Order: sequence, then structure tokens, then C-alpha cells
Amino acid sequence: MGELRLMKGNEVLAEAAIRCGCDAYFGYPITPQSEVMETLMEQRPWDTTGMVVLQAESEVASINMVYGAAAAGKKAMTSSSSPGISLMAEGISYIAGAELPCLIVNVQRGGPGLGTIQPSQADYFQAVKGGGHGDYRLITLAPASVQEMHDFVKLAFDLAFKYRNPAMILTDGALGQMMEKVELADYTPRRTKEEILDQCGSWATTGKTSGREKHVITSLEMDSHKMEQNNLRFQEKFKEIEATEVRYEAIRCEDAELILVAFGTSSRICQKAIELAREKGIKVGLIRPITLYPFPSAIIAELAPKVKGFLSVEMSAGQMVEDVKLAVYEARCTTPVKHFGRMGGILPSPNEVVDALETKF
Amino acid sequence: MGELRLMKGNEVLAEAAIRCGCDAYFGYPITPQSEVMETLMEQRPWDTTGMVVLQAESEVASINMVYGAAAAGKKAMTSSSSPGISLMAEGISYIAGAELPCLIVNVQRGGPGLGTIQPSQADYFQAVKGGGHGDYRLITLAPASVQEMHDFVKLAFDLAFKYRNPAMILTDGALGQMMEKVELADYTPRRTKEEILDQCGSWATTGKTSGREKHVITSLEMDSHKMEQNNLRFQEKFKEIEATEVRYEAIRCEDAELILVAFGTSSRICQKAIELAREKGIKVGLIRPITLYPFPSAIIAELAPKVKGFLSVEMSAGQMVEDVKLAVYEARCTTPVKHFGRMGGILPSPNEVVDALETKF
Amino acid sequence: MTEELIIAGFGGQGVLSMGKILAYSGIMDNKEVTWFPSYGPEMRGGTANVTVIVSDKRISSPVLHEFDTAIILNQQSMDKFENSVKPGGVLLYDPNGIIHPPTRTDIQVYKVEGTVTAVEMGNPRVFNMIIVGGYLKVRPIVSLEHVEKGLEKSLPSRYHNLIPLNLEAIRKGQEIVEKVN
Amino acid sequence: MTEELIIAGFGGQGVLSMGKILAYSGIMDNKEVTWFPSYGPEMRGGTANVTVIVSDKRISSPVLHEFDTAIILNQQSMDKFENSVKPGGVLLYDPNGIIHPPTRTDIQVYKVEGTVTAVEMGNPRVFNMIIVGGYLKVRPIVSLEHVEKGLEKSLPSRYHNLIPLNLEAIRKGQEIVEKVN
Amino acid sequence: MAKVRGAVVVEKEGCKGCSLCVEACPQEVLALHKEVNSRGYHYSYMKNPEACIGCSNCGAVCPDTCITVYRVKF
Amino acid sequence: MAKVRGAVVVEKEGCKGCSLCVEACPQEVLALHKEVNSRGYHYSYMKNPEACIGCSNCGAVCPDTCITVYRVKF
Amino acid sequence: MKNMDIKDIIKPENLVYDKSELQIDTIMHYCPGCSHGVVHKLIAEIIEELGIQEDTIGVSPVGCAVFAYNYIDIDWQQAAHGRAPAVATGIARTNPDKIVFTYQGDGDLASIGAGEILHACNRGENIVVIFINNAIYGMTGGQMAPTTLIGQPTSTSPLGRDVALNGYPMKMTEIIATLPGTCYVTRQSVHTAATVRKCKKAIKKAFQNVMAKKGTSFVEVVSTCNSGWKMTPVGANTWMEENMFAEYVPGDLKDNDIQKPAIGN
Amino acid sequence: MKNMDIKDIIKPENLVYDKSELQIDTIMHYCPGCSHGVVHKLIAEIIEELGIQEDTIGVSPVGCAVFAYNYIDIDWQQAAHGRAPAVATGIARTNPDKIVFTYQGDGDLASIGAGEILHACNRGENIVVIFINNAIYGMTGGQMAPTTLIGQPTSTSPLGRDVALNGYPMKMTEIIATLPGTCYVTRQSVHTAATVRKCKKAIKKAFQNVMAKKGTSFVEVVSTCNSGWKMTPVGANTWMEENMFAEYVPGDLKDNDIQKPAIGN
Ligand SMILES: Cc1ncc(C[n+]2csc(CCOP(=O)(O)OP(=O)(O)O)c2C)c(N)n1
Ligand SMILES: Cc1ncc(C[n+]2csc(CCOP(=O)(O)OP(=O)(O)O)c2C)c(N)n1
Ligand code: SF4
Ligand code: SF4
Ligand code: SF4
Ligand code: SF4
Ligand code: SF4
Ligand code: SF4
Ligand SMILES: [Mg+2]
Ligand SMILES: [Mg+2]
Repeated sequence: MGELRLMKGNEVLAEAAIRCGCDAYFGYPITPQSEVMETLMEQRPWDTTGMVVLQAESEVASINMVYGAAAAGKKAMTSSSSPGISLMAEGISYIAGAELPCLIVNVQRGGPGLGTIQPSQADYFQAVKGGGHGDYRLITLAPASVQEMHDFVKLAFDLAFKYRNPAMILTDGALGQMMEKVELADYTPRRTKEEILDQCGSWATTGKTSGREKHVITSLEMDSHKMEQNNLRFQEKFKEIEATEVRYEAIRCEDAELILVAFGTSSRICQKAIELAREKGIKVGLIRPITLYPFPSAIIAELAPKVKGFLSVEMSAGQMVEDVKLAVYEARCTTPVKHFGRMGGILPSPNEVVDALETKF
Repeated sequence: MGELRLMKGNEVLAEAAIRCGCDAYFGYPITPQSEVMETLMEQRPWDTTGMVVLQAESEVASINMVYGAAAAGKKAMTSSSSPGISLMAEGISYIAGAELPCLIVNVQRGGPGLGTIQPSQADYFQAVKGGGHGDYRLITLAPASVQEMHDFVKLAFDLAFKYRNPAMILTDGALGQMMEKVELADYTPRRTKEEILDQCGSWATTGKTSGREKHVITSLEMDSHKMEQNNLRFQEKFKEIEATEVRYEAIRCEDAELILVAFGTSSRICQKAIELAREKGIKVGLIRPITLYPFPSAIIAELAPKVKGFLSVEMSAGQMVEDVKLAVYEARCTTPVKHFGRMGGILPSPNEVVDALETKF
Repeated sequence: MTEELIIAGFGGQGVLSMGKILAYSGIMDNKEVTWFPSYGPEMRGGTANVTVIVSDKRISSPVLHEFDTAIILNQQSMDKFENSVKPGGVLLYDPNGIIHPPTRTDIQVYKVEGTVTAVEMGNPRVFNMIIVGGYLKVRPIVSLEHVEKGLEKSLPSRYHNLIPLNLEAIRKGQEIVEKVN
Repeated sequence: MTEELIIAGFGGQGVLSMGKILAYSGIMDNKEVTWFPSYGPEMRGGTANVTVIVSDKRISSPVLHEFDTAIILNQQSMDKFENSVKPGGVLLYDPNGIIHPPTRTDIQVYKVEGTVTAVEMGNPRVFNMIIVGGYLKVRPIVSLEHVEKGLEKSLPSRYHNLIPLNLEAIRKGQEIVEKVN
Repeated sequence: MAKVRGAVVVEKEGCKGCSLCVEACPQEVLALHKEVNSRGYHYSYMKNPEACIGCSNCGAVCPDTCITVYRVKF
Repeated sequence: MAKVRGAVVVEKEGCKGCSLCVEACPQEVLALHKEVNSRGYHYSYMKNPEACIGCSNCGAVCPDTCITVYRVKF
Repeated sequence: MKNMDIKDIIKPENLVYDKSELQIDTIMHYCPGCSHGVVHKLIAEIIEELGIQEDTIGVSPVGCAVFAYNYIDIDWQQAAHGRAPAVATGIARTNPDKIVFTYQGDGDLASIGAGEILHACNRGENIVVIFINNAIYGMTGGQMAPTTLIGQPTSTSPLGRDVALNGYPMKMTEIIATLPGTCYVTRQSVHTAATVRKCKKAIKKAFQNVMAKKGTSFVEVVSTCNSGWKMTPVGANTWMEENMFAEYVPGDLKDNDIQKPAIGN
Repeated sequence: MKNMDIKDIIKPENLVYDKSELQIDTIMHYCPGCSHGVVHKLIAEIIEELGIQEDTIGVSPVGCAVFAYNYIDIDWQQAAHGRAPAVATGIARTNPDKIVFTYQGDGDLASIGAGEILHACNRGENIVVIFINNAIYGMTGGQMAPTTLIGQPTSTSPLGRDVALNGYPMKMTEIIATLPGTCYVTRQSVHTAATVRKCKKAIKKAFQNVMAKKGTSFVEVVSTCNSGWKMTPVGANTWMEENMFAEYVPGDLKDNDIQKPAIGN
């Protein structure tokens, strides 16, 4: 068993990065996630694993530094919170267009604009439908505990490299700031040069040796027909991701008549709500999407004909609810799907969720 | 009748801005929309109407200049193309959060990343679901002719000021570069200081006179409860927009068994496809959303029980198709909704659309 | 009446402005028109083409894959567009630089010695107007009177003194166009 | 066993670290724990609070609106949280600076003269450990032995020499806690 | 002796006890009070009022603008 | 007389007829041909080959690297 | 006279120093001893003295001064992080009769907003820029800024800024002074009564320049952030004098009295 | 000997000037006479001469040089508009054994990317920066750049750049030279054979500096864009000499031989 610690979600993101052999972190301070870089600067992994940690001049610079390192085959990451992630939109679209693996963490706060520094989930659309321009997708993971904040760093990198596609951990200020017990992974050494060549040698800018063609990392293609081919290739990849990588947790759905759908912090609150609701005799279960993209549509489709309704509980005006509806539609069902949310940094309370179940169905 | 001209969509955006009394344009060159600023610089409206035209150092600067001018009650606009619009994501979210009226034009090109300079519609999600962080919406207009490129400049400003919300014209390189006959509006003078005070005097930073409280334009609210109130106010506004401002065109839907849904350039192609399909005896009609947000869900819901299916034709991997499905779902129908699209800057051909109708239903 | 036309050639040949003059002439004749160019990073030559539609009715797609008429001004464009002419349609070309003349027999093929004639006229820049003339002879979609108005509208006023020369070139083109098959 | 606790007071009173020590002690005792702070632009004082849950079972919501126990260290926090204690629950407070003592009768109220006692002990910084002591007397959710291990884990090793002092403060707190109703 | 006398009024509740005025006073008039205001700060006060010359230095440096200065000449 | 003779080879199809080599040649060796290459450019050629001293100036300034220079000393 | 009663001195007619009318009567959110408060006070006084309350629009940054709009009774816009110069450009170009100023921290102006300030100054936008250089990110909890000194510890350089990792302290004001769009570029501080008075003169001159449409006036105020530096307010002033002034030498860097062509189109 | 046959001269053993092996045998997309081509050639020659093909990673910009990757046979990354210095930072920090260079135009480096270049140079990233200043946006059709001269007509300043509207030509290289992170800052041109040779020496030195881990080396090449300027290539060279050099004076601005602390963490 790994080392047990009581840690903040933000701290554990840093710790997990070091332990999974991450090569580089580039970031810029913003509440409520500044502890990620602060922890790294405190740990000085460059003295131990050789991981690079650099405070960039902005989020725009951060994401482009990630681009540079990722294109050289390195495991590179950044983290920020909502306004900072918006600034990365162009860079993220470039990374997707150039098919580079990397990790972007969004510790969401309330928006729009400068908003508030309190937790929120209102960047769901931005994460899963594409905040940047063009047809691309981010593999999007939504941890619901500090342990998952830890585990998903490695998972996100693994998926990113598997598909040569950027991955995002979409979390929020509550998970970033809270402490829980976490079992830390053992240290995985950073990949050696040889291992990087093995894994990424067919595309990364590792230096043009005489044995191979030059490698060019670009998202540009002036010939529309070739650009369409690129896009079709991306879409194939996304289909494969949708077929292979869906992850979710189903809690007490066996006998449920109503299903809560919630991720991250709100899924924790929903678990409490289930306890309260079941005390009142309401048979309710929870689908907790772990991957927001690919969205666990199949399980929702499977439940749709059996249940009386779905309630999407979000810290937003209602974003994921659209994906729940789409899943129900694809199942050729008309099961009602409702939304309950709080905004502006306010967390829904378990009681409010129970009330919403009682009044909306 | 106004002056008749043969003009490019991009040129007409500039001309319409001058003629509708726009106060300021801030922009940065990018293909395929650089003619917007070039036309303005050629016209030198500062010598005539007094409109300010400034080449900014970047898209980030452009959108923040728009913020400054708009917050002072001015009619301000910018234009760009896909990568440049991504760079504006933070600024757009701020403008929405500060409830400022302004106009943003996206002359889309193929993405993701640097992509291609050829026309595309793959920024639909970014425009209507929010490329920036937080819960906000852009009033999104999709012109389908050079005439509408002209008309929607005024319309977009009118709606933006009516709701104190940013508006976007979502168009593409084809409409930007093509010429058509256009009837130009007469010159509406820019609002006088008094008129600006009349229209925006209750909130804009026009200078704190002794008669009133200071005005503060901000999207920041540290108190979550107040921030939630702000968000609820925005949501109320969006409900009103959804109830009041939906615009669409229905073409040959009366007897149609299949409905194409397409906007902008692809709606033009679909009109040709309808002619071809009807020659073959396929009874097909077209719903052309003019407002992408608010989306014309009601008409789709109305048609859903009557028709055999919908085909969303987009220059993308399929984005608007989700909104069509959601509209069908909300109608408690299970009518099939399919997508046909081309990507990377390629325009679908009318024949391909007919083929898709034949094979998908 | 609907004419769906493509004009294709080198960047410097005035392809886009030919299209523009025809479209403006259509407007003068109260017709609906669209003018849709290929576009790319400007200023670096290469090929250029423009699709022009002139019609009595509202025009649906401004983008076409088949044309009533193709005006072809270099070999690359011949290779690309010969097969896009509708059966029974018109292909009109300037033989200068054309190595492989058109081979289709289900269309009407015309040629206009624009390059040569323009040099003879002492002004290579009227080349494109000669071609326009040849085209209008074959497909009189607009009257010369409307073309004159179209020229007035599409040329900046500092060039209006050139209109007579352009009209002369158009007339010349009408004279020299020859049917090939 | 599940204990849902809130600790609330001024920024400088060590509210967050009290919570951290209790949570770490829980881990040493093989329990599940969550520690959820209020957070804001740091460094500018004001109020601070932290929700700590210690349980035998997996913890669902780390955020609560009702608590088994509230530890209250200033008047603002009293105003805010007195009514959030579950009926039958515990409210424990330091009377220093409290103008309006709690009035509820459906809960158990305790007071610990932490501020005063810390000064008496010659070290105002052990204030929060005295409060922890009082709390653990009333709600022995973890044993002193686990608290000692928790201190070891949560304090950087350069402060380990202070552990005996802290344990003494805890013991002192256990002594001086008084039931008010 | 002195041709000038001054006095200051410190807005007790606004004072944050930063001590900058204490440091800035050329006459050592000011000090922080051993008591705190309602926000918990040891506020500044005229410990040595006779020495004040009304030079306004304290006012100038106070970040929270809680000092008003008065001066009389003879 | 001259102790050095040079000669250049212009890659006709690569030449874009920019004339920079013509301008750069100290010996007025080069000129643009009145014919064009397949891409429509009047290409550069040795109009005056005997004058070439193989100084490579033309090669240095050619943006399209279409000039190869040879030189012999006696 | 020495025994004159305090009450006889504290009379309206003897008032020599008081809060500006434009300074709003509320407690500022700043930490005790923070330089921001002093500079706010000066701006309020200057706007009052120049009688331009109705014509002035302030642009507050993202940083501790984000709430500046709560403290001075004029119209304000709050800009995105680093973008105040672009926002001010938008206001000033469309409102040439207004006096527009930005108020920015070192993270805001020198880090994320380096491009915007450079270009606004290069264009010679007719605005005042107040640049509070406290060598740290105060708002977010004390991270390293571009202006952090070599060896200075911060939460993202816990062992002190290291040139090999983070490069050199950035002298934005020196750079700005090279741009012909600026007419007045100066570096001030507010740590003593004398420097406060001098700084006020400088800021006043900057506002007067904008009233005279002379282009950009740029005032750096070398400041303390005692919380971020983990010092007492008085200790922070001393540390600033001893360490910051060597890198950021106070004084005027540029003072053009030549009027440039009027701005705006 | 004068009558020696050309064929006797054109022999492999007499070869004195030829295309670098690293320059890919394809026709470049640049306009006739474009300076980009000359600089590409020099870079290819230098990489070949230094024998660092396997160690060099180029970063191409958004601008006419976006396709630089098609012409030099090394590994390349294509960066977002203006962000090449950030991309290069990402590569260089994680690959300290590689020789990383950026190649940027004036729109890319001085306009949208002003912040990134300033910070990369200030951190002293161990990279070469090649800055092609042709005073215009070539790629997008000839719009005004920050470096456009006063009075110079462009498609967004058709009557010439006007200081009152657009501010002053921006001298990025002068600014960069003030930053202690840079070790070598120079301004060159490639309009004559002599300047081409000089420019090659400068770029070679820049690469050698990076091989010696000395920090940032910055080479501006004052260039022509005859298409954007609407001139002939030869006319553009003359115009450049007569107009650009007065504003952008060729020569070394800085040449440090002192080695700075090694970069990277
Ligand atoms: C886009 C974006 N990035 C980061 C932040 C977080 N942030 C808030 S203030 C600040 C820096 C403040 O430092 P400075 O500008 O020096 O002002 P100070 O607080 O020191 O006065 C940062 C990084 C943000 N709000 N927006
Ligand atoms: C974010 C973004 N904005 C704008 C553009 C459009 N764009 C392409 S190249 C360019 C400027 C090119 O000018 P310069 O950097 O001087 O290079 P040159 O072509 O002159 O060599 C611009 C604005 C873009 N691709 N991306
Ligand atoms: S006015 Fe001068 S002498 Fe009086 S208290 Fe203030 S600083 Fe001291
Ligand atoms: S300077 Fe002001 S806030 Fe500070 S101690 Fe003096 S009066 Fe109080
Ligand atoms: S080598 Fe020298 S002399 Fe010979 S053609 Fe070239 S420039 Fe002229
Ligand atoms: S410099 Fe090169 S491209 Fe230009 S004319 Fe000479 S050979 Fe041709
Ligand atoms: S954190 Fe620093 S800058 Fe911010 S208010 Fe406190 S002392 Fe001032
Ligand atoms: S447009 Fe200018 S910079 Fe671009 S290739 Fe042509 S001449 Fe060169
Ligand atoms: Mg600061
Ligand atoms: Mg350029």
C-alpha cells in the first residue's frame, strides 16, 4: 500500500504529477488552484526526478509551452481556473489539431468573467463541446475525491498518449481546496530518452536523425481536401474513444425509479442526498460520469426506459443536462430529464437536491 | 430604396457598421476577414461619421478595447476568424459577465488549430454553448447572403443593446469573400452624447455627474450569493431572449416529409439541394435558423411529429445537429435526426446533400 | 434565365475583375448575381477562379460543381474544369499556353485569341475584356449597354476614362471568337 | 461513527490547522476524513472556517449545512453557525470576545477559556490546542495516542519538538472545559 | 517657544494599526494603543499630544486615511 | 589578365526572375531571359559568361537558391 | 500656548489635512500598511483638486486593486487581468474628452499584460498609467512577479528568485521610457511623508498631461506588500528602501514637454 | 584562358557555391525576391556547417514563414501566432541538449507576440530568435505592422501610417537588447552579397551561443516584402536602404561574452 497522506486536491495534483513521471509543468497563478504550482516549487522535483517546473508569464504562454514540450514527446501539463482556461482556447485547439498528448487541469470557479473564486461547474460546455474553434474533443475526466485527483493525473496522461489527444481534468475549487486521505502512488521514473523514442519516436520532434524523415508538428493544412482527411482521422479517433474509454460509477441504480446524474463535487453531495431521499422512501440512484467526454450515454440510455426520470445536478445553469437528454433521445425514449443547479460559487445542499426530486417529478 | 452595390460580405460588414452609426471598430488582421478592417481604413469614417477604427496589437487587445468602449455606452464591434475568436474567449466571457452590448463577427475558417483559411461552420458550439467560461450566451445571428451580412450588423447591435448582452454574427469565409447585390441602408447618424445618456445613462461609464451614483462596470462578485443573483438575472434575460428573439426561415416545409436544417452558406447549398431532390420526387423542406442562439427549437418541435426525419447539414463534424435532437426530444418525439457534413474548408455540394437524404432515411 | 459561369486562370490575368464586371452588368440589368472567388494567402500568384451566377430568380447555392459555361485561361484550369461543364454547355478558352486543348464533344467549345489580340491592340491589360467580349457574343446574358453601366460601377472613377478602351476590347472579342466544335 | 464538525473563527486563530490535526488524527485511527475550508483571497484576515468529517464509512458530501458539533471562536461565527448545530448536538466556544453567548436549549453547550488559559500558560499560540483538548473531552472521536501521531504527521519535522507542549495544551483543555447547559 | 501647535484625530475604527503614522511622526506624538478596536487592531492615538506640530506627515502616510490634522499658528 | 574565371548554373525552373542576382553581379554577367520558364518567370542566365569571376555574389543573394557557382584559378 | 487645549486646536478653521471628498467613506479591503491605500488617497485628492470627477474614468486591474472602484467616487471599469491598457484605449479613443487612467499591479502590467502596456504606450494613448510595483502577486497569495528581486522568496520561489530558473527582475518603466508615445515616465514611492508628497505631484502632472492631450504618462510607484513579503508594514518599508531602490531607482525617466500630434481617429 | 570553355569550369572540383544539403529540393512558396528565402538558405547552411541537424528544432511562426518547415531538413514545430518564444521555451527547457530556434515575422514577434518574446528573452531562454522585420504583414495581404514606417502605405493604412492614429514604429530589437537575459542582439540585412555574408556570421554566432548555453541570441533581419510594399524586388531593396535603415540601424546592439548561469530547472 502506498503512502497515506492528508492532502488538498491541488497539492495532490502536483504530487501525482511528480510521482507519475511527468516531465514538465507550466502554469500561472490563479485562485483556487495556485497551490498546484506552489507545491511543485516547494518540492523542487527538478532536483529529484528532473521534472521542469516553470512559472509562465501568462496562461497563453503556459499552454504554448506545453505545446512545445508535448511536441517533443514530453509529458507536459498545465493547470488553471476558468478565466485562465478561456485564455488557453486557441492553444488547446492547436494542440488538438496537431494531435499532441498533454494534460490541462481546470479547477473551476464561478463565472462568467472574473466572477468569483468559489467552486463551480459552469465550464462543462467549454470542456466537452470545445471552447476553442473547430471540431475537436478533450478527453475529460471529472474526479470526485482527492484520491481521484491523484489517480486521474496518471490516467489522463495515459489516455492522452494513447490517443495523441489533449486530456483535461475538470474539477473545481471545492475539490482543489479540500483535504482528504489519499494513498500516494510510488514514484514511476520519468521515461528515458530511449523510452520516449519508443513511445513517440514516430512523430515527436526528437531531432531528425539520418534514419528518418523530418518530423513536423503543425495543425496547418492549406489544402482543404487534406485538411478534411485530417478531420476525418480525428473523428475516427473520437469514435474509438467513445467506444472504449467511457467511465462512470453507478450507485444504487438497481432499484431506482429516479436517477441523479452528477459529477465531481456535486456527485458527492448527491450521494448524501440519496441517503436522505431513501430515508423518505424515494428510490433514487446516481450515475456519476467519470469521463465527461466520452459521456456515459449508454448507461443512461439503458436506464431511460426503466426509470421515471433523470435529474442532472450541476453547479451551473444546466449544461450536462443536455448530454443526458441527448442520451435519452438516442435511446428513442422520452423519459423526462430535469436540471437542478446552484450558481456563482454556491454548492447545492443535499436537502435541496431531495426537494428538487420531490417537486420536479 | 437604398443604394445598390455589388459587394463582398466582408466589405459590407464594414459599410453597414458605418451606416448604422457604429462608434468604434477594433480588430486584427486574419484571413478570410481582413477586408472588414481594410474597407474601414479605406473609407476613413472618422472623417465623416466620427467612427473610430483602430488596428489593435492582437485579438485579445481588440476584444478588451471593445469592452472599454462598450462599457462607456458606445456601439463597438470587432471581427475575426476562428483562431482569433478563440483568443477572445476570456474577453467575451467578461463582456457577458459585465452585461455589455457589443458585436463580435466570426468569419469562420476550417479548424482546429491554424487549420485552413477555407470556409467552415465548426465554431457553432463555441458560439452558442459558450467558448468562454461560465454560464453565458451570445445572441448569435447567421446570415445567409451578403444582404443579410449587411442587415444583421444593425440587428445585432439592436439586440445587443436591448438585452445588454454581446451579440455575434457567425458567418464563414464563403460569405465573407463572395459578392452579391446588396441594398445599402441610408446613413443613421451616430448617437449624440444625449442619446447615449438616454439609452445607457443608467449604467454606462459616461462620467459620474453629481446627479447620480458612480457607475462600475465589472463581472466580479466575491459574495457567492450575490454572484448567484447575477447569474439568475442573466438566466432570466436568456429566457426572455429565447421567448422573444427566435428568427428562422422555413422553405417548402408545408408538404415536406424530410426537413433539412442548415444555416448560412450551407443553407444556400441546401436550397439548391431541395430543387434537385424535389425533381427526384423527394419531398424535402428547409428550416434555416437565422438566430442560432436562441435556437428555433419550437418550429422543429412542431414539425417533429409530422415528418420522417431531419438532416442537419453543416460544414462541421456535426454540432448544430445536437440542438436539433434536443428540440425533437423536448417535443417528446423520437423522429430521427441525422447529420451530413464536410470539413476542413470544403463546401458540401447540393448533390451530396441529396445523396445523404436518400441514403440516411 | 440563369447562367452559371466559372472563369479560371492565373492570378494576374484579371479573372476576378472579369467576373466582377459581368456580375455588375447583371445588377444593372436588374438580375440577381453572385460572385464567388477561390481565395488563398494573397499575393503569391498561382491559380485563381471565380464562379459567377446571373439569374432572374433568387440564387440558391453560390458554389457550384457544374457550370453552364467555363472560361479557361491556362492549362491547369483546363485540366481542372473541362469536365465540370454541363453537357450541352459552353467552354471558351484562350489558346495561349494551352498545351492540351479540350477534347469533349458533348459541349460547345470556343476559342478567343485574347493574349495575342491584346498585344496587337498595343495594350496587354485589355486581355480580359477581349475574353469577356468573346463570351458575351456566345452567351449574351447581358446587353453591352448594361456592361457599360457595370464598368462605370465597378471601376473607381479615376479609371472611368478607360471605359471606351474596354468597350472597344469587348467589341474586338465579339469579333474574333471562333467556334472550335 | 460519523462526526460532522465545523470550526469557525478569525483568520489568525489557527482554525484551519485545528481541523487538520483532527483530520490527521482520524486517519491515524484508520478512519475516513474530509477537511473543507472556506477560502478567499488569502492574507487579508476576516473570518475562516473549516468543516471536518471523521467517519468509519466512505464520506459522501464534504460540505454540510448542519453539524454534530460546532467549535466557535468569535462572535461573527456564533451568529452564523449557532443555528446550524443539529438538535442534540454540541456547541463549544471560547467566551473571549463573545458578546452574545448561545441561547439554544436543544443542544449541549460547552465553554473553554482558551484565550485566557493560553496566556496563563505563557504561550498564546497553544490556544487552539487547548480548544482541541476541550473538544476531545466532550467528543472523544479519536484517542490521544492517535492525536499525537496526527501531530507528527501534520507538523513539519522542524516543529516536532513542540509536540509535547501541544499535548500538554490538549490535556489542559480537557481539564478546563465546562458545560454551560 | 513653539509658534505652531497641531493635533490629529484618528478614526479609531478605520485604523488598522499598521504603525506607519507612528514611524512617520517627527515629534513622536503617536503610538499604538494597547487596546484594540472592534476589528481587533491596536489603533493609533496621540500618546504625546503636546508635541504635535500639525505637520500632517502622519496623515500623508496613512494608507487608510484615518487621520485628520489640525494646526494653529500664533 | 584575369587570374580567375567563373561560371554559374541557374536552375531555370526554380528561378522566379526576381533580378536580385542580376543586380548583385559586379561583372554584369547575368540578365533575365526574354523567354519564360514553365512557371511563367523570365529566368536569369549568363548573358555575358566570359566576364564571370566566380565571386558567388549572385548565389549569395538568390532567395531561391537556384544558382550554383564554379571557379578556377590559374 | 503649550498648554492650549486639544479641543481648541481641533476646529474646522484649523483643518490642514483631511480625506478627499472623492474618497468613499468605507473601510478598504487592503492589509494594514498596504501601499495601495496611500496611492488611492492621492488619486482621489488629485481628481478633486483638478475638478475632473465628472470627466474621469478609472480602469481597475485584476490584483489587490481590483476593488479600487469601491474607494474613489468616479466611474470605473474593471478590466481583465493585464488588459487595462486595451480597455483604456477603447474608452479614450471613443471618448476623447474623458480623462482615462489605468491602475495596475506588477503581475498585471509586467507579466500577463506586457504586450498591452507596450502597445498602448507605443501608440501614445492619451491615458495615465499608475503602476504599483510591489514585486509580488499580492492578491493570489504572494507568488513571484516579473519584478521580484533576485533571491526574494515568494510562494512560487520559496528559496528566493533564481536567475537560472526565472530570469531577471523586469524593468518595465525603463522599457516604457524608450517608447516615443510616452511623454512622462517616472518612478516614485510612498513610504515616507516626503515621498508621498512627491508622488502626488508626479501623478498630478500625469493627469494634467492627459488633460493637455500629450499622450501616455506612466507613473511607477515602488510599493510594499507586507503580507506577501511576510514582514511588518514598517519592516517592509525598510526592506524596500534597502533592496528595491537599487533595482528600481526612483526618479523621473522622461519628461517631454513637446506636445505630440493629437491622438484619435 | 579567357576563352576557356564554360564546360571546363563547371566541374565538381571547381564548385564554390551550392545549395546546402539541408535545404530541401522544392520550390519555395515565397514571392520572387522575398527576403525569407535568403535567410532560410543561411540557416540551412549554418546548421549543416555546425553539424547540428540532429540536435536542432526549429519553431516556425504564423506569417509567410509558416511553411519554413517545408524547406529545411530538420524537425520543426509550427507555433500559434506570436507564441513561438513560449513554444521554444517548452522545448528548450525540457530538452536542454537541443538547439532550439524561432523564426518570426514582425507581426508575429512585435505585435501579437510582444509579451512572449519579452519574457522569453528576459528569462534568458537558451534559444536563437530570428526576427524578419519587413515592416508589414506579408501573409495576410499587406496590413500595417508595429514596425511599419511613418507614412508607409499598407492595406490598413492606405494613406500611410499616421502617428496620431497608429503610434510609432516599434523598435523591438532595441528593447530586447536592454534585457539581461540576452547575450547577443544584432540587426542585419540580406539585400547585398556582403550583407548576406555578414548576416550569416551573425546567425552562426547566435547558434554557437546557444550551443554554449549562453542564453538568448536575437538576430533581427531588416527585410523586404516587395509584394506587400507593391514594389519590384530590386526597388524594394533600394527603398529599404533609403528608408528602413534610418529607423532600424543595422549593426550589433549587444554582444556579451560573459556566460550567464545555466538555464533550466
Ligand atoms: C486570466 C487570469 N489569470 C490569473 C488570474 C489570477 N490573478 C489575480 S490577481 C493576480 C496577480 C496580482 O498581482 P499584481 O498584478 O502584482 O497585483 P497586486 O495584487 O500585487 O497588487 C493574478 C495572477 C486572473 N484573475 N485572471
Ligand atoms: C491568432 C491569429 N491572428 C491572426 C492571424 C492571421 N495572420 C496570419 S500571418 C499574420 C501576420 C504576418 O505578418 P508577419 O508576422 O510580419 O510575417 P510576414 O508574413 O510579414 O513574414 C497574421 C495577422 C492568425 N493566423 N492567427
Ligand atoms: S501632524 Fe505631524 S507632529 Fe502631529 S502627529 Fe502627525 S506627524 Fe506627528
Ligand atoms: S497609519 Fe493609519 S492605519 Fe496605520 S496605524 Fe496610523 S492611523 Fe492606523
Ligand atoms: S559569380 Fe560573381 S561574377 Fe559570376 S555571375 Fe555570379 S555574381 Fe556575377
Ligand atoms: S536571384 Fe535567383 S530567383 Fe532571382 S532572378 Fe536570380 S536566379 Fe532567379
Ligand atoms: S496582499 Fe499585499 S498588495 Fe494585497 S492588500 Fe495585502 S499588502 Fe496590499
Ligand atoms: S508576401 Fe512579402 S513576405 Fe510574404 S512571401 Fe511575398 S514578399 Fe515575402
Ligand atoms: Mg504586485
Ligand atoms: Mg512581416
